[in-house]
Amino acid sequence: MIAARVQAAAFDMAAETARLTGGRSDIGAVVTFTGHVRADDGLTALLIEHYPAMTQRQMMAIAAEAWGRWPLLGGSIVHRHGRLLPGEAIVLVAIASAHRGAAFAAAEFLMDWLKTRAPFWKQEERGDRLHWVAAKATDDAAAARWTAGGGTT
Amino acid sequence: MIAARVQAAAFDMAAETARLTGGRSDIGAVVTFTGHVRADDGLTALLIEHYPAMTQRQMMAIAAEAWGRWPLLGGSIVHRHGRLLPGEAIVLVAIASAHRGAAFAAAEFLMDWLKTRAPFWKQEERGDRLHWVAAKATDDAAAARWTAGGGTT
Amino acid sequence: MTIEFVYFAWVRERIGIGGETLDVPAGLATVTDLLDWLATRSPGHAAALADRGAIRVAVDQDFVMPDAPLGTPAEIAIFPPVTGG
Amino acid sequence: MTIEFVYFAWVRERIGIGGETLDVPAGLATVTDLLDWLATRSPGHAAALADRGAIRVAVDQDFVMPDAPLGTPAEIAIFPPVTGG
Repeated sequence: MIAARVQAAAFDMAAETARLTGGRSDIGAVVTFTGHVRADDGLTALLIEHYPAMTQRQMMAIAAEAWGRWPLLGGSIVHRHGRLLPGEAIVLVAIASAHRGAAFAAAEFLMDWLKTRAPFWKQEERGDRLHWVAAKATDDAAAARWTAGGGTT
Repeated sequence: MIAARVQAAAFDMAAETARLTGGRSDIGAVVTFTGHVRADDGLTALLIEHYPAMTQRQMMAIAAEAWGRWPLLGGSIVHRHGRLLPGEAIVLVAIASAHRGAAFAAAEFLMDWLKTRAPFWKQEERGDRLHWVAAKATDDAAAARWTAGGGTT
Repeated sequence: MTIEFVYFAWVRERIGIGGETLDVPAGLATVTDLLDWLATRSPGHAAALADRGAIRVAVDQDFVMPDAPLGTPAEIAIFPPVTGG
Repeated sequence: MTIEFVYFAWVRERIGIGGETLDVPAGLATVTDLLDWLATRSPGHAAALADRGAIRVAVDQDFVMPDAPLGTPAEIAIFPPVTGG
């Protein structure tokens, strides 16, 4: 299964992947994606707000969809909320499969979904100025790759 | 830069990625791929042989090619040789970039290259029987994605 | 009909509260009709809902299109396009 | 011309050694010509080189095609298609 959770605390990527592979010998490929806060244009922090009831419901739905689309052997999604400093990790997607193609595809699929459909909102802090991050058309285009007629898969 | 090395010893994925991101706030995305030994059909170990002079030379060349193709901020390739047991990690590719698209693409590109052009050979051990692994056409097809006229990119 | 409204990001800031429980009049057919009614409640509501292309709506934790039938939801969330990941 | 030969995987096993230093006769134009000559050295060499479609050649650590001109290499490696990663 793919476990999904939202938390304020930092996560341990090595522990997450060890939990997927520990004691197993059927997994051939593990792909991880970790998103970090970039200090673009003097950014001092990123404030992340989310909608807990919807996040939980939608994360479970998208995890189930990924599970159905690819032959996966395990996965983990962790998304942080609250105030994060430059360099800190925001989000982790870790996917285990027998072979690399499915693991890469599912990890990209889940990241594209998190960027465009998961109910999180980022606010950039630069000293005492705050600015809501706008959604990006490039993220919508990336997510559209996975829907029928939405471009190449 | 993308550092590449071959070793018999196990590697520490967390340490490798920490080395890429430590003290930096320009990296927004880190993608890792870890390959593990699968215990398919009673496999008891995988014996990995390589051609050191060529491996070193070719890894440096492919790392330079990835560096030129995508806007990357760091990377690491580690490939093990010798006798590895089921569940053990064989290979690591870790790529850092500002954005996720480049990091995913470069990691897949390097893995496809390692599967088809890096001079490693695997032998499967099942009890006292040894069997050389044959190259797979699917790996050649995956690698061909990255060359001009070789299919979709 | 009583509905729980929840607001996020700059929609929350413009309305000035994170959520509210409201009695919604009968006869609102679609999500758009509901937003039209909600916009009349205060200058903050009006400001938050002025640019309909800039907001997204979830009914009982599922995204809906503006022309979706309203039905009998328990919770309606209004927020800008998401920026997670 | 003296060339260092190195063999890997089942090519190494069939030839029976990991490598050898050989004096190569003049007049070998291509990589294929070199393999034809090498195959005559022992039954092991012949067995290893019998199926040319199943072997790959690197000259001075670069892959070459069978019809590549031989040139004056220092090291020639012969092995099956690679299976790393």
